[in-house]
Amino acid sequence: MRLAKLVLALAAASCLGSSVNAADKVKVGFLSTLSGPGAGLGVDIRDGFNLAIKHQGGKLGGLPAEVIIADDQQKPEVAQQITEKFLKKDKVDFMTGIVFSNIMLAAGQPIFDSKTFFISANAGPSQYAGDQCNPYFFNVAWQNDNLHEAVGKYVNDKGFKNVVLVAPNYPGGKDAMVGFKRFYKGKVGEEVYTKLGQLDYAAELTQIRSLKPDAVFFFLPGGMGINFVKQFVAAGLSADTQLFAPGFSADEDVIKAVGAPMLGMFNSSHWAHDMQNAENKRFVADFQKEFGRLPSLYASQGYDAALLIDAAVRDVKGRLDDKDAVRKALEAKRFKSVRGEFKFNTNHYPVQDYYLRVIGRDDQGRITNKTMGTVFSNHADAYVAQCKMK
Amino acid sequence: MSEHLLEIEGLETSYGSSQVLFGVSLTVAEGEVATLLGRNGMGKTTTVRSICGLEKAGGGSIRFAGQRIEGWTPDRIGRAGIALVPEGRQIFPNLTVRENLVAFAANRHAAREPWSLDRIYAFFPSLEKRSGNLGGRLSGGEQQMLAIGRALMTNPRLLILDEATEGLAPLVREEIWRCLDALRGSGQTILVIDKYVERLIALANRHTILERGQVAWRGNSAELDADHGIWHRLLGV
Amino acid sequence: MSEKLDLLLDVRGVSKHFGGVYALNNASLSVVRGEVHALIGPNGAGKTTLIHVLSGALPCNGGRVVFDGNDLERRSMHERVTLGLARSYQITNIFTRLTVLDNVAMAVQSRVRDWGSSFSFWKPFSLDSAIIGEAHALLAQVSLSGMANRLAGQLSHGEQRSLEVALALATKPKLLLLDEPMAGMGPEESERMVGLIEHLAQQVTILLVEHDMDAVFRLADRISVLVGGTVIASGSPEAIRGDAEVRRAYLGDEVA
Amino acid sequence: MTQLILEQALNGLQFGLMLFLLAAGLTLVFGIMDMINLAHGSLYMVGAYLAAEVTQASGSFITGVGVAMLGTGVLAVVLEVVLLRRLYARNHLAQVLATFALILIANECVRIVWGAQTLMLNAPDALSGPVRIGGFLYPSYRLLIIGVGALIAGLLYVLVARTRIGMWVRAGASNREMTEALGINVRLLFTAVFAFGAALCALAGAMLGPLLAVQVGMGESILILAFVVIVIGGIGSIRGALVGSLLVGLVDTLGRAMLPAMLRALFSPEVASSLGPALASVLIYVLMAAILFWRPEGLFPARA
Amino acid sequence: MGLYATTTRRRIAAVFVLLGLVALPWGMRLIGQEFYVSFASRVLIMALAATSLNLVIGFGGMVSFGHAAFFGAGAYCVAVLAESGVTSAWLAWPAATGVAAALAVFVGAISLRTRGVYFIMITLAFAQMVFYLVVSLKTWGGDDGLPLLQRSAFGSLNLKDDSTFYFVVLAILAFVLFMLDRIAHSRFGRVIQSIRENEVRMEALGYPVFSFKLVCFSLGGALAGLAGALMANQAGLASPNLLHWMQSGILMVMIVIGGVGSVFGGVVGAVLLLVCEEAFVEITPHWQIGLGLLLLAVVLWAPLGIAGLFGWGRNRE
Repeated sequence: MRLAKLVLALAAASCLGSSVNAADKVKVGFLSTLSGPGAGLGVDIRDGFNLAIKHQGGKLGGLPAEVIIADDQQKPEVAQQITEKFLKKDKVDFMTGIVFSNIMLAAGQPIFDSKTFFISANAGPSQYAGDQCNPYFFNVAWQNDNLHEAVGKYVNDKGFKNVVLVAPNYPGGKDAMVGFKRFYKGKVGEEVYTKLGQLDYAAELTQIRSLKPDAVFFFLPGGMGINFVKQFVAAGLSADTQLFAPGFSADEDVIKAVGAPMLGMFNSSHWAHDMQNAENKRFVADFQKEFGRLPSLYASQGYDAALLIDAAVRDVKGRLDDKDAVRKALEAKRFKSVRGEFKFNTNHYPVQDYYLRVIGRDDQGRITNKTMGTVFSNHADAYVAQCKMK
Repeated sequence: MSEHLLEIEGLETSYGSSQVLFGVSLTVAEGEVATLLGRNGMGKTTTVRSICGLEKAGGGSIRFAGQRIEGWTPDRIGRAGIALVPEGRQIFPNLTVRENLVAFAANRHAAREPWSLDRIYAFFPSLEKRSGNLGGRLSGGEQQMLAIGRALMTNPRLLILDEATEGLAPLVREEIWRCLDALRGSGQTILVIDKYVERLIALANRHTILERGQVAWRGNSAELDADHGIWHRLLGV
Repeated sequence: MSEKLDLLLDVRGVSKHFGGVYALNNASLSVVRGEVHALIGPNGAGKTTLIHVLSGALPCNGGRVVFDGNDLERRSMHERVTLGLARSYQITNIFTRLTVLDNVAMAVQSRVRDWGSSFSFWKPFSLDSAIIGEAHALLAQVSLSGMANRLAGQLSHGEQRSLEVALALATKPKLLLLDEPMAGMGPEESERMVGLIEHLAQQVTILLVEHDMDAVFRLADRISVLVGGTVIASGSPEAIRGDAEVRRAYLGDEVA
Repeated sequence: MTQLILEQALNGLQFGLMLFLLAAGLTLVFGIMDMINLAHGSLYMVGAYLAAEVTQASGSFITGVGVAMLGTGVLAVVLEVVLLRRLYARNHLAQVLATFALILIANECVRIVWGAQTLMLNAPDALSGPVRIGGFLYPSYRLLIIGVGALIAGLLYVLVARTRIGMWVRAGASNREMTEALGINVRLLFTAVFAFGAALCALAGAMLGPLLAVQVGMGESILILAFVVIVIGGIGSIRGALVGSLLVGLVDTLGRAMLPAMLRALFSPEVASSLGPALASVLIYVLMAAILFWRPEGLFPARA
Repeated sequence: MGLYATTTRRRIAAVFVLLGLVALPWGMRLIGQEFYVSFASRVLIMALAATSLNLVIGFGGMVSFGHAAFFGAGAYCVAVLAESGVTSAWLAWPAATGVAAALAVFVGAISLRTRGVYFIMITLAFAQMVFYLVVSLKTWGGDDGLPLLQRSAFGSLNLKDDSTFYFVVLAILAFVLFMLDRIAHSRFGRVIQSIRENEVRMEALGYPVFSFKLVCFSLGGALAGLAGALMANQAGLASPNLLHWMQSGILMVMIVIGGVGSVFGGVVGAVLLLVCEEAFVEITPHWQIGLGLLLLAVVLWAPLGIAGLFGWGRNRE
């Protein structure tokens, strides 16, 4: 076995060569959830990311881009193993792609320890926004609580009095509840916690029916949310109860799967495919042309992540070894986002607007999200004060 | 070419690496009752298990109704017309008496007077009373009757009984003997294994004695009746 | 008649039924220290069931078993062996994939009271020369010395039966339950086994279940007859031979 | 409150009957051939994928279900004849591992054919809404599942308890050799039973597809539940499988619904909210361990 | 020989392999592939876990389908202790071993009442209970697992260094293998192997079979706990996936591929499986088909695993 390992290592070494001259290309380690119930999210981020590189002619900041893609299977320890390989074997310059916060937290420390920049296209754990904020972590999406906060504020403003909250029984789920309740001040009928990965909600729906709430807010990522909405409608609850969700439970991927039952559902987002800026129009049109579907907000974030790297590499003229320069360039954010303007806060999380969307039919008859209005303007997250980074 | 229904020639059978049968030859003619005798562990059960395909014959030939059947699967041999009443009865404990009987009922060889449930119940009246009981709840004697009835319901051309009366109370044993007498009267071909030599001499005509996996003696009832030395030497009685 | 004698095993009214069918029905039996006690009866009379009940492989549904002053109820199989009650099996039950020597050594080692604990994790067994020595001695006793390093599964039937006895013997029992030790043996092998049992009888009390009447009448000091789960007679070989009920129910015409 | 319990009981019944469809085939295979088939869950997955594919292509849910049952049955026959037959005589460890290998292979094949992403299967439009029963609304599709499950359970009961094939199956489970000696081709019978079990699996997959998600690995978690069911019920017993299914369905559903509220009455809200779901999710395993502790061969042991 | 036996030649070969493994970090540094040192640590830890299961299945004959529970228990124990400030390996690792052993005693005491399939299933049930309990406990990170912010400290030894950690793991594995070899030849080892061969006969010889099985089961659980403690350190995380039933399955696969009932079976299986995974995953994302086929082939044609092919383990018949 010793021999086998040596041979393997030598083979690997000869295949890859060594990457001493870092500046002749940009190496990005793209680690995301590409299989299982959460795969839809990772696939959209990947497609958005790749579309941006294509728009840049296969380059990032003028240098040839090499993107190594790997699947974390939504398992923290798999993510760690791949991260280790990216850092120590492939020696990537940037990493991106992680969808879920728990994966991010598992993989984060070694990335920062090796002084590699992580550009998050989705995961925005509160730890990295607050006391564990890090100079090597940038988030182009949001802080996890933000979308829940936006829904909470809207539900509160609209005067709903009795809301049932549904989330999986895991830290992300409990954080979502906290985010919602930060701006919703009315009565919470019940906080229902489901098993993570649960797909049958018969028992929960029965419970909700007996509570007779006027609104239900749920945070159930991926396939969980799809099933919840379908079963919610099938149980006849939609007649008396308004459904609310953060944008990720009501985006194009979910709409495609659920269809008509989602009509009339409210959700929050910081981006929508019908935003009218030029960059977004081009992005949405090309994405549809390339992949034959409407982009989701994950795709938009993947697209922005690539543009951020592109701008930073261009800024430092390829001198990727100068970590301070790269960081300053990233903080400067010299590109135009598809969501319009946003800027980085001191914790490298975005300060941006959040919108309310409703699901309806567009002029072509497709069921899709329509932007209703702005809930928050220039909204920052609740944790930035705990971040000691300057 | 032969009037024998069953014709075994040079049968050899082994369990793993230890050989049990060393060239056993045996014939049973249509309509006769034959016996297989010998002390414990001499190969009687192995012989009938080999006939039924439950043990793989390592050598020799088994002909049944003109066909070579060694190497056939047990179910094919069963359908060809051999029915076994095994040692220890082995009725299905989780089936009722009725189910034990009807589950395997068949008349593949167009018997003139096929066995039916009613006929079995008439033959073994005590079974009718237990019709709905699970097989596992029967007494030893009832189980043996059920096992015989189950075999008869397949309307076999050859009925094999391994230890026909073993472990039964004397009265029950007598009833089994009476049944076998009646079956012989109806022309059923039977190969029977048992320890009660005197009763077998009365029931059957031709006898084969096995000694350590080989045929040690064969002859008719009169010969066996006459030579008590054989009883003592080969049968341990 | 045997009240004043030194009872080693006292079986009092033991019953065992399997779903309504009685295998043992109020069976009583006593074995005196030092004797060879034979248990005979037709197949299916409950002999093996009784052995199972005595050795603890099956729980009984009623009655008591007292062995060497100990009530055996609720004693597990291995506790009974520790008390000095060992058995052989009717269907040979040895470790076919172990060597003959290992088979016996394993049995010798079971006597923790003599060797210290079997919960010894570190010391190689090959250094346990006392155990191995005794195993060799036992093999000599059952005439298997030459086979010590063969796999037990490769022995002939008769040799396996001898090994079976050696295993039971290795536990140094007070009472040895031998379940049909001669089953399936040829005359020569049977003869050898009878010799072995005669030899063992000088060291240990034996309860012998056997079909071979010649052997039974040769070996036994006393005989009990089990029919239909009940002991219908107990006594000297002569008394049993002359017992009318025994003749009717079991021996019948077979023993003329 | 009674209405709440009644509705939850219906949910439990629906879940239990679906489990029964899986457990029935598994317990028969287990009972007759003493074979642990971990790949049973893969057949369920294949059934669900076939149903989703055909339903989408043909637009008819019934066609989808039919083709799924047929296709999975055929696949099962191939699998049984080519591979599983060789494992009957092997020990349980070998069976566990060989069928574990089948799970890996099946998952990757499905991934190659249908991709890694979840496939969506919708209930027929006519059944996508609720119906009113008594005083409350209940999803009509779930009622259909209860109906189908009960129908199959009844059918299986008649098949096993009243027909000759059922007798052969029971006889084969208790004593294969004797069944063969009486002229029954147990090997063929078993292939048929296996295919039948697979078709039931596919039915469960197709019926649950619209409720759950059609995805790679969907078979594994439910497979474990099916095993729990048959172990509780007693391996090889159809009646045991039914009782076990309903027990697991009800305990799981009612546990999830009632336990958090009950705990809240006993403990502080924080303790209750973290303990409740934890306990609810292990309830059925506690049930199984308890049953095995007192009845090490399950509730209705098939073998005497 | 029906019982496990080691020959001198095999011992010499083991020493050579050990020397090679000791040299590995320098070799990797030479070719600039330090990544593989950390990979090798992971392989050796899995080898330790598989070896612990081999003690239970291969030597004790108890087909446990819940071994992941003990593996995970060790990992969580280290992580929970680290959370409360106990980072000394001298404390945390024995504690992990002890907690896993205690859990194994509890699970074993109940499960060993059952036989065959029921034993397989009840061990699985207990593992599932542990899995769901841990996943539901927010204080232990639930589904996210519990991160280990720093590796345990062995006095002044710096385990943060991948090579140092590797050597510690290697030393532990080598010691455990040596221990297992000793156990296999000890009185106890002979008893459990004979119980595997014929449980009823051992009981009839007067051995308290249940106690022996329980001790063997718990010993296996304890070693799995130690492996789990190392795994948490290697990965920097106690993940609930360590407790998942698929993990139990993978460990079984390893020992079957390597060789059930052979001292080196677990090691051979773990190395083969993980190295193949590492190699194949570069070639095709569908490498699990290959793994499945390999496993099928081993089960059908080489029931004693790789060790059996080379005649390392116990012999059949």
